[in-house]
Amino acid sequence: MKDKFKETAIVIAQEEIATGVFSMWLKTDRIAAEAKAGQFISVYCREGSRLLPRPISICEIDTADSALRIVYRVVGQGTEEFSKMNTGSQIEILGPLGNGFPLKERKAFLIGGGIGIPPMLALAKELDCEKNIILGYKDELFLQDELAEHGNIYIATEDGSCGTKGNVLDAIRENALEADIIYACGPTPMLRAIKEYAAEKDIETWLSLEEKMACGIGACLACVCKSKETDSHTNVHNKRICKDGPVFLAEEVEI
Amino acid sequence: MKDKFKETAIVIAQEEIATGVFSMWLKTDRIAAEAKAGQFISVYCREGSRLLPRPISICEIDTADSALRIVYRVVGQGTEEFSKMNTGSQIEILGPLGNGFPLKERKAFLIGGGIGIPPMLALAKELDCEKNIILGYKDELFLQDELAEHGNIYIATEDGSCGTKGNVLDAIRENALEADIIYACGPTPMLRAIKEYAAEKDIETWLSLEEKMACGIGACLACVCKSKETDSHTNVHNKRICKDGPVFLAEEVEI
Amino acid sequence: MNTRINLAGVELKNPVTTASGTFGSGEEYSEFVNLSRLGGVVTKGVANIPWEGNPTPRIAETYGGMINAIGLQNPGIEVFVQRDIPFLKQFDTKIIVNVCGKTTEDYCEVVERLADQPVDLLEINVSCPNVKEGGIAFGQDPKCLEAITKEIKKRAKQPIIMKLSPNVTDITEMARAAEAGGADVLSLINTLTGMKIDINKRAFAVANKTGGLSGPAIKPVAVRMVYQVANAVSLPIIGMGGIMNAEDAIEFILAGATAISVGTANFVNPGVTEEIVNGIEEYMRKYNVKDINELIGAVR
Amino acid sequence: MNTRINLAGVELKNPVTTASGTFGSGEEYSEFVNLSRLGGVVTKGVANIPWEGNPTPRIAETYGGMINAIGLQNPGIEVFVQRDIPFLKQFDTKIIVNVCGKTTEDYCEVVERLADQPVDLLEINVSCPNVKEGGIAFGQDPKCLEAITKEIKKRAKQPIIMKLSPNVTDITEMARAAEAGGADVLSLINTLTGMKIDINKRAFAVANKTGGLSGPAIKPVAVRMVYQVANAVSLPIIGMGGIMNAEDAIEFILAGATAISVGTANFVNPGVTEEIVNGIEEYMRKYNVKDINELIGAVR
Ligand SMILES: Cc1cc2nc3c(=O)[nH]c(=O)nc-3n(C[C@H](O)[C@H](O)[C@H](O)COP(=O)(O)OP(=O)(O)OC[C@H]3O[C@@H](n4cnc5c(N)ncnc54)[C@H](O)[C@@H]3O)c2cc1C
Ligand SMILES: Cc1cc2nc3c(=O)[nH]c(=O)nc-3n(C[C@H](O)[C@H](O)[C@H](O)COP(=O)(O)OP(=O)(O)OC[C@H]3O[C@@H](n4cnc5c(N)ncnc54)[C@H](O)[C@@H]3O)c2cc1C
Ligand SMILES: Cc1cc2nc3c(=O)[nH]c(=O)nc-3n(C[C@H](O)[C@H](O)[C@H](O)COP(=O)(O)O)c2cc1C
Ligand SMILES: Cc1cc2nc3c(=O)[nH]c(=O)nc-3n(C[C@H](O)[C@H](O)[C@H](O)COP(=O)(O)O)c2cc1C
Ligand code: FES
Ligand code: FES
Repeated sequence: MKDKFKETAIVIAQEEIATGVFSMWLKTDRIAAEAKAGQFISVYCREGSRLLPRPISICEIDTADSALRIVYRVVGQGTEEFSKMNTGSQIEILGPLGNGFPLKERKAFLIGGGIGIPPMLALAKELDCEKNIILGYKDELFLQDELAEHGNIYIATEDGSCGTKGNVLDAIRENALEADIIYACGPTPMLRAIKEYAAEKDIETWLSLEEKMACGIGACLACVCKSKETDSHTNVHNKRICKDGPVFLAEEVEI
Repeated sequence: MKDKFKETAIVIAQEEIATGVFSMWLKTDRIAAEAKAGQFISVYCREGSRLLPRPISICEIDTADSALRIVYRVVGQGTEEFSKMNTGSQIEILGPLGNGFPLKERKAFLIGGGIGIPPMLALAKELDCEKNIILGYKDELFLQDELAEHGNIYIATEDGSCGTKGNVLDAIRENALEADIIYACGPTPMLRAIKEYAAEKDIETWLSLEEKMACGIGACLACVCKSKETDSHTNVHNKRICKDGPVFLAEEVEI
Repeated sequence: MNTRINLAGVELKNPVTTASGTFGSGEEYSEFVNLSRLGGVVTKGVANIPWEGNPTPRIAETYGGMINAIGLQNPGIEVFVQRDIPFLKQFDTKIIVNVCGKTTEDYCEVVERLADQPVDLLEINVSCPNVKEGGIAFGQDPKCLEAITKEIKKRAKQPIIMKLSPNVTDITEMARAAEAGGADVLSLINTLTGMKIDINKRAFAVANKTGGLSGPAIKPVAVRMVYQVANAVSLPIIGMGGIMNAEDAIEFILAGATAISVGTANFVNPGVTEEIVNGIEEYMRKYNVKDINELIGAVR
Repeated sequence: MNTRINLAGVELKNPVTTASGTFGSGEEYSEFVNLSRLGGVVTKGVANIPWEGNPTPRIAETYGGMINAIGLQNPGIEVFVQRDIPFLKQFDTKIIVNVCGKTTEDYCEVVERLADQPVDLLEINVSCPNVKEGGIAFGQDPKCLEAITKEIKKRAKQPIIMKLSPNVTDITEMARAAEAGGADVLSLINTLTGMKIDINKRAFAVANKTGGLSGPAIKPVAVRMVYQVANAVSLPIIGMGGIMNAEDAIEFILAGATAISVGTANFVNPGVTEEIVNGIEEYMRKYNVKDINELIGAVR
């Protein structure tokens, strides 16, 4: 039942799609074939002083060419290192990791905030239903054109430079959007607000969470979040984001 | 009185000249202009888990082009890293370090053993006198043709595959060579034997020594060798190889 | 070529084990490693009752290492006995259960519950820096350590390994205390207490403020302590702390370890434990070492 | 923007000093650093008489760090007073003399010899792991530490900094002992005792077998100890251990250090100390910190 692999991927292409935001296509051996929207990969640094792999969501899956796309923001030295890689560079990755989004073909909101937007592209491509895609940015946009090919796009920017001035919920309200199911990924305050909004409206909601990770496969218990019920694996109120998530039903988890 | 520099050199070219022995030309900003035969540079690793610079002798100096040549053997991870560098790679170096050989234009032996051979090329080029160049190898030869342009070459190999079977002293005896001054660099047992030979024959002899180094500039006292007299700097019987050496008059040091 | 080693009468097919807390109970890593190739699997610490562990963030990366403050989250001994032991029994490897607790009674309860279980060795963690009560308190005072070792030894049906904390002035004093208390094996080192501060957020990088430093950064301290303990007591030692590859494993063995555990390295390469088994065999072939036992403590 | 800090009445223009033993008496590094830009230069340990130090190899590289067992080679206080102090007096920086010895009398002799010298602070190294007598013995026993601190304090004309060893169970106990003995300032950490074995030669990598581990590998331990000590005593602290850049320096200051020392990093980049001075100023500008003293111990 082996469904995760550690492999040496090859960088097919890399491009800076917004200031400090990079899009990288990776040629994989086996990972792409197993990958689903909402899953992530662990990306290892070459520099030996940085031991832990960086979890990065899968942004696009090209099974035909056995390729994966990731889109990431440079925030520290690990992502800085990745951003310097060129076509042909080798990069160690582990994946696919986590559970991914459940594909329920109902009228959906796909909500991405900032660097939580990339997994929404894979999801938008896999999900065959009416999709309102709400994207929240600080200022500079990215991936919005590609996402527009798969649904109706609504944009919120903090500075109001594009779309609704404010956050993704402001955009939803401004456009009087409705949904039967919500998929969301982004900063915790955004997820918290969406959880509240969904509870009010009683909408089934799936949130993709983040936490610092070590193993990435459920062994070390670094990356837990609080769960409402006792978790069957841990036998306490903790779920492992890397293994049981990163995608959780909103009411299952405390955020 | 600044005569040492830390700079980012550029690899001009690199070539494997014998199994695991690499020749690298480096474009420097200011180091080449200051360098002398017998001095060395400290070469830093890019990989951050390896903090200490690797001391490598200067093999050739091209002041016109502000370039330096080093020839080194891959023995561990640092030299392995250097061997992977290509034309255009950037490499941090510190130098020129140490005292260098005194240039005394008398009938000379230039004796190099193994990876102690490279500094003899710089010396052979700078030294304008009758030179017998005696080279000791395990088996595979390198730099012998280039050295032959600057003096009479005698070769000793451990396995007898070329020249005298045995060591450099065997080659000297076999060819009945004589000298008024000796310059030598190579493994400690070789240097010890040369020191003894020179003492017997009362020949002025300069030996280039090795020790593990940290600072490379005389501050940390990692790289000392025992000196016959109390050293004026340390006030004990220790000389700093990186600063007072690496070249010492044979009778000054205990090896 | 013999790679078998002996820990208090228990024969491991090779000296390679997993470090507690980094390998769960083996299930997750069994996708990357054939557990039957390992000398033993040391499980995550288990207590008498389930523990929630610490708030997140629980880990932070440091230069050549990491800090963790998991806080010994565990499902409690009952779930462990019913789920994890049967899982591990499928493999041809030794089962080493790491035991934690807040009081001597907690430890004893776990040890007693495991008495009739198919467990080969018990590793007693008296050195966890990340829980307030118990844990490291036992591991930093020789009298406490001797006392708890005695209590556990009385009740244990399997040989006991006392796992020592490196956060002490004199590790040999602790080793002798454990020996005096009746320990069968010693394992060392647990993590060094460390801290990281995020200068941009001006906040502690792990929620618990301090955590345990592990990884190659600490290897020189670990090798030194293994060497000191090997020369101070006559118990076999499981050495650990920053082992990333077979060379590191051999370094510990030469310093005096009979077996070794691999922890943080699993996060860097999930298949590393099996690679270490292979690498040790290669080293033995290269230097024509017929029996790995010749290497134990060979540098003095 | 104020970067001046105060150590027992001595004002340093900024918190950046050099760690003893890594910077000689500054002469060699003066080719790479303008010493007048530094808060202070802490010299290599000096004893009452010349010491030959340990046999070679004296150092070995480790993962993210290094081991050294120089053995406190030094020219003795007479040569030091005649050569090194006049050299340092040329610069507009504080002179901090690190003092070592085998007996309390040795230390006192050096301290008395320095009484009329233009020296700003004395750093007393009671924590060197690389010499058999004295050194670390004083640094691992609170009673000895308090006693030697008292003796030195009686004789010292300059404020004294006691340099603590991290090789202890409880660093706060040592800090309190030094405080009780009359220390004016504490500096920490000295090196962690470590060992490296060359598996191919099957020999110790440093001739002394053990040596002191320094470099970024140990930073989390150092930050933790600085934090603990800052919260246990009221003396100013000079923090050190693995500082490679301005960010690391600020981490120590946020943890509670008033000044910092840079050691191993000098070997990686001979100009690093001056770069750290600049980097601290940049951080202060970026976050609009008007006075560096606001940052000291700001994370709790
Ligand atoms: C499931 C998951 C999916 C993610 N997907 C993406 C993505 O598609 N695009 C993207 O840009 N970022 C994503 N992130 C965040 C990304 O992992 C971090 O930005 C990255 O690890 C930072 O590494 P660094 O070395 O540049 O930063 P540093 O701050 O230097 O990293 C230091 C350590 O902290 C960890 N870390 C830092 N920030 C985070 C974070 N936000 N989450 C988890 N670990 C962190 C690093 O992995 C590393 O171990 C995701 C995180 C998770 C958990
Ligand atoms: C003055 C001087 C000149 C030298 N010139 C040359 C040269 O021209 N060509 C050449 O091939 N080699 C030369 N060496 C040896 C060279 O420094 C080592 O081979 C090199 O440092 C090994 O690095 P590594 O990372 O590959 O090996 P590792 O063994 O992994 O290195 C680990 C540590 O040990 C140090 N080290 C290992 N071997 C030596 C050694 N023999 N001398 C000093 N430090 C060592 C390294 O610098 C490093 O800090 C010279 C040494 C000295 C002291
Ligand atoms: C994430 C993590 C969790 C750990 N949990 C435990 C534990 O539950 N019990 C224990 O005795 N040691 C625990 N340890 C310590 C390790 O078993 C080991 O002693 C230490 O990490 C040093 O080895 P390493 O450097 O190879 O990781 C843990 C270490 C890590 C990194
Ligand atoms: C080569 C070397 C020599 C040292 N010599 C001394 C010394 O003479 N006196 C002393 O108190 N500390 C000495 N130390 C310890 C350092 O001053 C410092 O406490 C330690 O290295 C931690 O800082 P770092 O990680 O920045 O190097 C020495 C350290 C090194 C690496
Ligand atoms: S990162 Fe190890 S359990 Fe999630
Ligand atoms: S390497 Fe520091 S004195 Fe020579």
